[in-house]
Amino acid sequence: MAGQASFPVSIRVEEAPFDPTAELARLSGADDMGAVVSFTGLCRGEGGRLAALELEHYPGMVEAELARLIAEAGRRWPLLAVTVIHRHGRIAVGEPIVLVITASAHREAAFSAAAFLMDWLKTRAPFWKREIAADGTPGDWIEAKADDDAAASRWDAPEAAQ
Amino acid sequence: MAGQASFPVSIRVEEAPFDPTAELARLSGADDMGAVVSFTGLCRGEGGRLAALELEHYPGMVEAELARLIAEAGRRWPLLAVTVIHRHGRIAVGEPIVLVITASAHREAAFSAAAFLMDWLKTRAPFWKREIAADGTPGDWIEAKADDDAAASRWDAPEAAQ
Amino acid sequence: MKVRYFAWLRERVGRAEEEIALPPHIETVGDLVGWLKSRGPEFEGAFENAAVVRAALDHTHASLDTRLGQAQEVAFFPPMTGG
Amino acid sequence: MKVRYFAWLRERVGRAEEEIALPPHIETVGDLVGWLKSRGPEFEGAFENAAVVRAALDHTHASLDTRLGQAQEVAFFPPMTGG
Repeated sequence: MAGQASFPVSIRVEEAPFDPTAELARLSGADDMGAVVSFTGLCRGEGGRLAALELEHYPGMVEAELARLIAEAGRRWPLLAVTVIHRHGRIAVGEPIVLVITASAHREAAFSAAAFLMDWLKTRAPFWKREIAADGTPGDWIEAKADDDAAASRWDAPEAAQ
Repeated sequence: MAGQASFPVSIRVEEAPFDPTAELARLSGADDMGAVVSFTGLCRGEGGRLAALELEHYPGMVEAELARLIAEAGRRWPLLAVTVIHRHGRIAVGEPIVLVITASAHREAAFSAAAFLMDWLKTRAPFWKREIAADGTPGDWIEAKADDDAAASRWDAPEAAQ
Repeated sequence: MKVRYFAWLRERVGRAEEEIALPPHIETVGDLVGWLKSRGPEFEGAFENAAVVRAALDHTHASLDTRLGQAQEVAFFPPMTGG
Repeated sequence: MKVRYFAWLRERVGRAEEEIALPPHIETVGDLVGWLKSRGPEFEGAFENAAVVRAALDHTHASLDTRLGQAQEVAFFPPMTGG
């Protein structure tokens, strides 16, 4: 998991809302950039039950861990650029929480790398979510899901990197 | 493959360049929209060899086939919205050719549906590409790739749809 | 019946579309291909490799043994290369 | 050594971080957890279920048998729920 990526990488961990479309526009296409995949994760309202999520994070480690995940993605797929933006603090229903953008020559690498980054980010990047109910009351910390562990572990075997 | 999708669908087949970021912004987040995946396919220059691609299409059938693919995706995954935009005519190196956006409550459905739509679009939507060399000379029609057939066929078995 | 041709099939047959009166006993897409090939060397050449010819009836993918039925439009084209 | 706590672990131990002087014979993350649990009921409670406690040494994920070595900072937290 050590090492630097050999392509342009943008990592931002910030409190302010971001605009996924502006981030996508920032990516200038290289001659061989044939495929760009973006994933935007948004705060769901759970049928009106929630007003927001509150995200705690571990400053310093988050950035280091995201850089490691991106470097690992770069070893598995021929990437041309990666952007990861993750918010912390209070995130209202409907607002974006996380954005992952991957660029490659071909679609398979871009799709796989984006899915890989999201799966590993969910289980490895030090963020913790707490629910804020519709009436503003802080609620429970969200528990990690077995589904997310399963999604992350499908990338464990080196042969899964195809 | 018959039937209508039960979620908002936008299909556009047009000659003018489009802005992927503006299309992404058009998607208004429903309360339960937790995941949005976009795929943008761009015209590669193949190391300076090409100036553009020229795309021929079958008007009428393209729209009908894309609607069928989207309806099929809607039967396989719980989607909240799908956008597909595909250009025809001359597309310069660096310009977007195709955009697929899928929205769902969770990331797995959004990722799978976007990959499925691209794989099936490549082998089923009636478009044909011809190369335009860097000096402007029309070149060969691009041949269909066995890789694309393989990518499409991984979705054949109903059990592959999760 | 309207017949349309796309991409290199269009170039080889030298036209984008035409109206044809279906001769009797032409019941399937494959029958139609066989009859088209009898119309001249440009059709013989365009359809010589059946493995790389795709067909659609009224905007829906069809195979060689699909029956023409009441279709208004049949189209022939190479394997698709969009996206 | 700086020890940091996050999310419900932070709430249960009642502090976000502290400086501790490592007692002798504390060589691994697991040794440190054992020692922390001896400091009082809030630590005993926070660390009672080892299966849901994660650790990092100097911003890198670690396990219970990772040696503390020269690490400047150790952090304890629940399984992550970002994204």
